[in-house]
Amino acid sequence: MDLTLTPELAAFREEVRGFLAAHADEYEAGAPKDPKAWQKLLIANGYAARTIPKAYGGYGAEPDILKSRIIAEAFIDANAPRGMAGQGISMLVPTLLEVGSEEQKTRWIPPTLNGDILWCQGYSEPGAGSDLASLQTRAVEDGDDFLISGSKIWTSTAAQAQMMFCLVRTEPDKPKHEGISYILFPMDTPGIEVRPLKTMTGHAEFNEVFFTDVRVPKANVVGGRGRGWFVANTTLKHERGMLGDPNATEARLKALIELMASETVDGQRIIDNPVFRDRLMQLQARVFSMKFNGLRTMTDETAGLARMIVKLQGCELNHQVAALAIDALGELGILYHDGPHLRAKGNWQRNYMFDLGLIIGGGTAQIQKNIISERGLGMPREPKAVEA
Amino acid sequence: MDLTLTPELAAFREEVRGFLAAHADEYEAGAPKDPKAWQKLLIANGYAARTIPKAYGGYGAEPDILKSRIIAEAFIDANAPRGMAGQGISMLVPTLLEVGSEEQKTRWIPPTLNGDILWCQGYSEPGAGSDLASLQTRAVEDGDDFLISGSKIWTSTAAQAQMMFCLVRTEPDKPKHEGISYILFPMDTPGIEVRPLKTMTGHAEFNEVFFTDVRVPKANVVGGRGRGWFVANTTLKHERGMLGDPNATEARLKALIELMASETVDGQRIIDNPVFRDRLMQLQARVFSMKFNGLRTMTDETAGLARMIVKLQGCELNHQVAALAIDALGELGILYHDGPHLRAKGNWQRNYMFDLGLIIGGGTAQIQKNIISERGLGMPREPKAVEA
Amino acid sequence: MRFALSEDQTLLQDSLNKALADLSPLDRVRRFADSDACSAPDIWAGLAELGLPGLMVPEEHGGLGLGLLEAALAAEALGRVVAPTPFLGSAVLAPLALTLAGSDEQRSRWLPKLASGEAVAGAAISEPIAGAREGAGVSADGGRLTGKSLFALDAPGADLIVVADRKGALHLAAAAETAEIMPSIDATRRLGELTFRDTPAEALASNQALERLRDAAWVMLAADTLGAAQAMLDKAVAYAKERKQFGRTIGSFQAVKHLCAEMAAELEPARALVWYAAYAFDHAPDEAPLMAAHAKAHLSEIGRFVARTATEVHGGIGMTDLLGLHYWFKRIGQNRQLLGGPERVRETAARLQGLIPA
Amino acid sequence: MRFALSEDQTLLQDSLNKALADLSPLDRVRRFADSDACSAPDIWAGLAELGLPGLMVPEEHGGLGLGLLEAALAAEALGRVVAPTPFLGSAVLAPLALTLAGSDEQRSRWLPKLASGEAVAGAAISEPIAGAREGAGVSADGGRLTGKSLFALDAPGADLIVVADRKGALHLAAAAETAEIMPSIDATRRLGELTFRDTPAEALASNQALERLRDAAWVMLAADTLGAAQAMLDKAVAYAKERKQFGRTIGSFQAVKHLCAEMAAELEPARALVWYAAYAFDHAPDEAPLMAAHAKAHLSEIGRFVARTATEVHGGIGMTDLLGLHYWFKRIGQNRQLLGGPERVRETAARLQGLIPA
Repeated sequence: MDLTLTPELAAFREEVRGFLAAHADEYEAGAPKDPKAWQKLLIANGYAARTIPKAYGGYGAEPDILKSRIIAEAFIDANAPRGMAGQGISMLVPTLLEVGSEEQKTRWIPPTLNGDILWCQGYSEPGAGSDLASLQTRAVEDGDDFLISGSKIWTSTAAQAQMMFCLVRTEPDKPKHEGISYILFPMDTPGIEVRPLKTMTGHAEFNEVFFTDVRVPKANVVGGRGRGWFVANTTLKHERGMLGDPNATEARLKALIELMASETVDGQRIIDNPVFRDRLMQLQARVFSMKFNGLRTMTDETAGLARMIVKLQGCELNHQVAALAIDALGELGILYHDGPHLRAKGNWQRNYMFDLGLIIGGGTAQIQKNIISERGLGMPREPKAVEA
Repeated sequence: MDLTLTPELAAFREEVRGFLAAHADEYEAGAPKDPKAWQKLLIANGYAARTIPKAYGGYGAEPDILKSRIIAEAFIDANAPRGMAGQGISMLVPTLLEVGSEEQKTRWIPPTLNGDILWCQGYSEPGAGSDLASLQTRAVEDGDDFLISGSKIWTSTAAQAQMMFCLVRTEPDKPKHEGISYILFPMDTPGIEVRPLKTMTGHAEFNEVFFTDVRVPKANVVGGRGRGWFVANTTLKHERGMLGDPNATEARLKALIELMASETVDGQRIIDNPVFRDRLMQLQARVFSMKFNGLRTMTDETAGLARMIVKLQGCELNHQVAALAIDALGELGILYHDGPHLRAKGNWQRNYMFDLGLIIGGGTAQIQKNIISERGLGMPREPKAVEA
Repeated sequence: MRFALSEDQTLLQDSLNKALADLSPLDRVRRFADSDACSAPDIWAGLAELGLPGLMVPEEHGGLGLGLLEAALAAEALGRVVAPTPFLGSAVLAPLALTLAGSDEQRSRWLPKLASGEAVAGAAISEPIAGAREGAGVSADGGRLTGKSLFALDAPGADLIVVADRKGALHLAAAAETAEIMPSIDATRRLGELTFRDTPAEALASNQALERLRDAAWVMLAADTLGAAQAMLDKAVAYAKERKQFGRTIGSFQAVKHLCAEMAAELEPARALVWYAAYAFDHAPDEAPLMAAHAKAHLSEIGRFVARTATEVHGGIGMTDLLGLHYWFKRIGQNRQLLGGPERVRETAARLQGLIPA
Repeated sequence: MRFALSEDQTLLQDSLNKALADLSPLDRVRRFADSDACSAPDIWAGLAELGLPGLMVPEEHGGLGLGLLEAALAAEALGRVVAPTPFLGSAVLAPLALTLAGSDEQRSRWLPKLASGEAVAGAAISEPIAGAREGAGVSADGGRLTGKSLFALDAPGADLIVVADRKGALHLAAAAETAEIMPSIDATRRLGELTFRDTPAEALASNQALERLRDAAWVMLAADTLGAAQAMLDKAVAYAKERKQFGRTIGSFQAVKHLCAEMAAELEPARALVWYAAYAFDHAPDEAPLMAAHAKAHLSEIGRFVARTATEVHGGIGMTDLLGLHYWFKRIGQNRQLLGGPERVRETAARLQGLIPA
C-alpha cells in the first residue's frame, strides 16, 4: 500500500491541471463548446486515445494506469469533459487493434477516434438475451458478399450512427460458439431499418435494428470468419468493467448528501432523520468499499475476484443510492418529467429505473453470480440438462 | 371475513377458561406439577388428544379448527401448560391413525397419548440431508424379522425415548422412493447406540443413532412394506407447518418490545433510538402478517400458497426478531451461558442460533423455495442432470 | 369465525376483475398515460355501472353501503390492471369525509352524485399527513381557504374537493383557484397541485375525521400495491414458464424459481395483513390505525421488492415499454411515497402504541 | 502509487497464516474454548516467536515498529483460524496507548515486556466508546480508580490494564480489584468485568489518545471479521464442491452457487475498505476516524451475512459442533457488538462528517 504520488506523477498531475486551466474557456458545465475540436485537442495532448498508436490517430503513449487515473481525477475536479466515448471508441477500436487487419485499422480507427464516424453495436437479439451465443441473425454467402437478415436489440445510438459492428451467424452448421462472425457495415446500406426502443424511463435509450438481405462484403469481417464469438468477448469484458464505475457512484452519493442536507419536511432537514441518515451511512461505507476496490483492481495483480464483482455490486449500489434519494424526498420523490417541484430534473427517478436496467443488462445479476461462482470460486458449472 | 365468535364458540371459550381457573393450582409458570396427571386431565376434558377416538385413548371430538384455536389462546392467556407434545404424539399417532393396523393402533396410541411411551424419530441420515429419500439404513430379511444396520441423525429425545419410528430401506433394488419401509422398535433393542449431537448453541438438542444388526419383527412395519416414503410424507407436512408457529413469534416480539423499553444505554432507552425502533416496526408488520396469514390458513380453503410459505417466512422472522434483540442489547447482546449481566438466560442468542438451524432443518430455505415455486406457482422442476 | 372472504366478497372481486380486464386492457392504459386527460370516461362509466363510485356511499344516498374491506378488494382489482381512473379520492375519501363529518344537507347534496359517478371528488390531505414540502399547506379563515396543497388525489378535473387544512380540519371546496397536474412517475392516476386564494369552502365537522381518512387511504394504497404486485408476480411466472434461454425455459433455473418463490412468500402474508387492516377499519376501530399503518408501510417495502424482482425475471424486455410492465412498477413506486413513505408511516405506528414519548 | 500489499506485507501475511495453521488448529481452539484458561501459553509463545506481541511496539523498545496495516493483516490471520489468544488489547491498544500518551519512563518500563510477550495487557475502554450499561464506568481521583468496566479486552489474567475513565482519560493499572471473565458467545477470546475500588493507577497524558485507540480497535475488529468471514466462505465453497445431494455436488446447484457468489461479492470490496482504513490510520490521520467507523460497521453487517450464509450452505452439519463452524460464526457475532454495534458506529460516522448537528 503506497498511495502517495511519486514526484514524476505529481508533476504529471500539475501538467494536466495546467492544461485544463489554460483551456477553460473551451468547455462549460462539463460539455465542450465544439466537441470535435475538443476531441482533437485532447488527442493531441494525450488526454484521449492516449495509448493508441500515432499511426492510427492516437497519442501513442505507453499504458499507465496511474496516469490515466490522474487524468480522470483532474477532469472530474475541473468538471471538464472527457474525450468522446461511445461504443466505437471504447469497444470497436480495442478490437481492431487486437485482431483487425492493417487495412481495417488504418481505415476505421482514425476517423472513429476524431469523431467523424459514430458506431453502434449489433450484439444482442430479442430471442437470445443472456444466451448471447445463440444469436440467429444470418449472413448468407453471395459471391464476395454476405447477405444479412435478422434483427438486433439494445442497440444504442443506432439512429445516429454511420456504422455498425455486428455479430452474425455465418456458419449455421457449426456449434453455436463457432459459427459467428464479427462484421462491419454502414448503417445506410439498403435493407436496414431502425426502430427506437422506449424503456421504462420514458426515453428511447435503445433501438431495435432489422436487416433484410443487407449486402456486406466478406472483406468486412474482423478477426476471421467463424471467430466472431471470441473477437466479441475480448471487448465485452471492457464493457462489463465500465458498468460499475465507482467514480460515478461517488459523485452520486455526494449529490445525495447535499440533497438530504438541503431538503426539509415540516421544516426538519432530512439528514436529521436518523433512519435515513443510517441508510446513508450504510451506502457510504459501500461507496468507499467500491472506490478502494477499484483502486485495487488497477494496481493489485491478486485482485481477480475483486474485478469480477464490480458490475454486480456497482450497479446494485447505484440503484440503492437512487432509491434512498427517492425515499428521502418523500412524496416529492415520485415527481417526474417536469413541473416546478421536480428535483434534479427527475434524474433520481430516472437513475433508479435505468440502473435497474443496468443490473439486468450487460449480463444479468444471475449471470454475474454464475460467473463469480464458476470462474472466481471454481465451483462446478450447471450440469447439462437432459433434453426433454 | 367474520372474526366475531358465535355464541356457541363464546360459551366454549368460557368453558375452557373456567376449566383453567378451576385447576390453576395444578400448574405453575407454564409447567404442570405432575405432567402425567395433567396430561390425563387434559385428555379427559378434551384439551389434549381432542380429536383422537375414545377407543384409542383420546377424547373423541370432531375436528374443529376454531375450538382448537380457542383452546390454544385460553392456555396462552392463562400461561397454562398444553398437553404433551413430542414426535410420538404429533407425528406417529396421526400416522398410525391413517395407515396403522388395528393392532398397531390399540397397542401404541393409548400409552403414547398418556405419556407412558416417549418416541423418537429416525428419518434423516448423515449422507442424505435434504435428499431424504436417498437414505441408506438397511433392513435385511431374516426369517420373520429384519436386521437393521446404518445410522440416523437429528434425532431429538433419542436418549430418553423408549421407542423409535424409523425409515429403513427394505428393498434396495427398487427406485429410491419405493424401497423404504416405516418401522417401529424399542430403543433398548440390542445393537442401538445413541450419541448426543451438540449444536452451535452449546447444547445437545439432537443425537446420532447407530444401528448394528438390530432385530425387529416384520410385523412392526406400518403402512405396508416399501410404502414408507409415502407414509412418512403425510406427517412431514405436519412438521413443516409447525415450524413457523405465529403465536410463538408474537410472544417473542412482545418480549422484544419489553426489552427495548426497559434497557438503557448511557441512560437512553433503546426504544427511543429511531433506527432500532424502525426495525422493530418492520418486524411487527411481519409478525402481524404471519399471524393473520395463520388465521387464514385455518379457515380459508383458497389459502394453499399461504400455507406453503409458513415455514420459510416464519423461521426467518423468528431469526430476525432474535437478531434485533441482540443488536439492541449492544455489547450485552453477546453474553451467553451465565453471569450477572445475562438477559433472559441467554435465550436471545440461543434462539438466534437455534432458529438459524430451523431455517436449515426440516427442509432448507432452498428446498422450501423449490417447493413454493414448483407446487405453489407451477414452475418447472429442475431438469434431470446428465450423469457425469 | 372465519378469516376468509365471504361469498359476496369473492363475487365482487371476481366481477371487478372480469369487468376491469375489458375496461382497462394495456392498450387503454397506454392511451390514457400518453394523454393529458384527467380521467377516462369510458372506464369511469363502466365502473359506475358496477356501482364502484358508490361502493362506500350509504344506501340511502344511492350507494352500495359497503365497507372498507370491499373497497380494498376494489383497490386491489384496480391495482392489478393499473386502471387509469379516479378512485381513492372520489370513491373512498370523499364519501367517508361526508359520512363521518358532513351535515345532512351536505350529504344529500353530494353523496348521490358521487355514488352515481356523475360527480368526481378529489382529496387534498397530504400536508397534515405526509408533512409539508415547499411551504405548502392551507389555512382556513371565515369560510375561505388560502394556500397550496400538493399531491391532491383525484383532484385535477374534480367537481368537489375535500381539503384538510394545516390544523387537520376538513373543508369542502367546489374547486381550487388553480389545479395543475403534477407530472409523476405513475401516469395512470393524476395528482394535483391546488392553489387556494380566499376560495370559498364549507367546513366539515371535525371529529378526528382526518385520522379515519388517513387510515382508509393507507389501507387503499396498500391494497392497490397488493394487486399490482400480485399482477407482476403472475406476469413474471408466466414469462418464466415461456421464455427459453440456454435451451431451457428460464423458469426451470433455480435462480429464477427462487426469485419467484420469494415474491410469493412475501405477498401471501401481506394479503392477510391488508385484509385484516381493512376489516379492522370496519369492525375493530381500536386496532385500525396501527393496522393501517403497518399495511401501508409493509406493502410499500415488499411492493418495491416485487416490482424490482419481477422486472429482473423478465430480463431486458421487462425494462422496455413493450410489455408495459413499467406501469405496474411505477404505480407501486408511487403508492409507496403517497401520503408518507414507509419510514414516516412506521414512526406513526410506533407513536400509536406509545413507543415514542409524546 | 499502488493499492496493494507490499512484498513485506504479503510475506508477513503468509508466514502468519502458515504459523497459525500449526499453532491454532481446530482441536486446539476447541480445547481452549472448553477450558477456563485466560490464554493459551503455547500459542502465545509461538506468536511471540514471530514477534506478534511487539508488532506495533517501536523498535527501540524491542518491537517490530510496524503500522496498523500490518496489525490488520495479523488480525485477519488470527480471525481466519479463530485463534484463542490475546491480541487487540495487548498487542495493539496497550502499545498504542503507551506510544501515544505514555511517559518515557512508562514506555521503557512496559513496552519491552509487551513486545517480548512476557507481559500481557488488557484494555478497558468500552464505556466511553460503546456507552455505559448497568451503571458501569470508572472514575479517577488522585491516582486512584473506582468503578466498573465491562467487556474489557484481553483483560482477565493481564499484567497491565489500560483503562479509559468516564471522561475518556486514560490510565495504567497493574490490576483491577477483581477481574471476572464475562461468559460470551465467543469462547476464543476472554472479556473481563473489572472492578476498581480506590485502585492505584498512573495517568497517561491525554491528547485524544482514546479516539486513536477507538479507531485502531474498530479497524482490528473489522479485520478479524474479514479473516473469519473469508474462512467461512472458503469452507462453504470447499464443502459445496464435495457434498453430494440428489446425485450432484451441491455446489452445482444455482441456489448454492449464488449464495457463495454473493458472499464473495460482499467480501472483496470490504477487504479494500479494511486495508484503506488501516492505511489511513497510519498515513492519512484526517480520514482515519471515518474510515475506521465505516470499516467496523460495514464488516459487522457483511460479516453477519457471510456467517449466516456460509452456515446455510453447510446445511445441518454446519449447525453442529462437528465441523466447529460455529466458532467462526460466534467470533464474527462478537466482533459486531464489541465497542459498539454498527448502528452506533454509523452515528459516529455521521457525526465525524458534521452530518449530525452538535
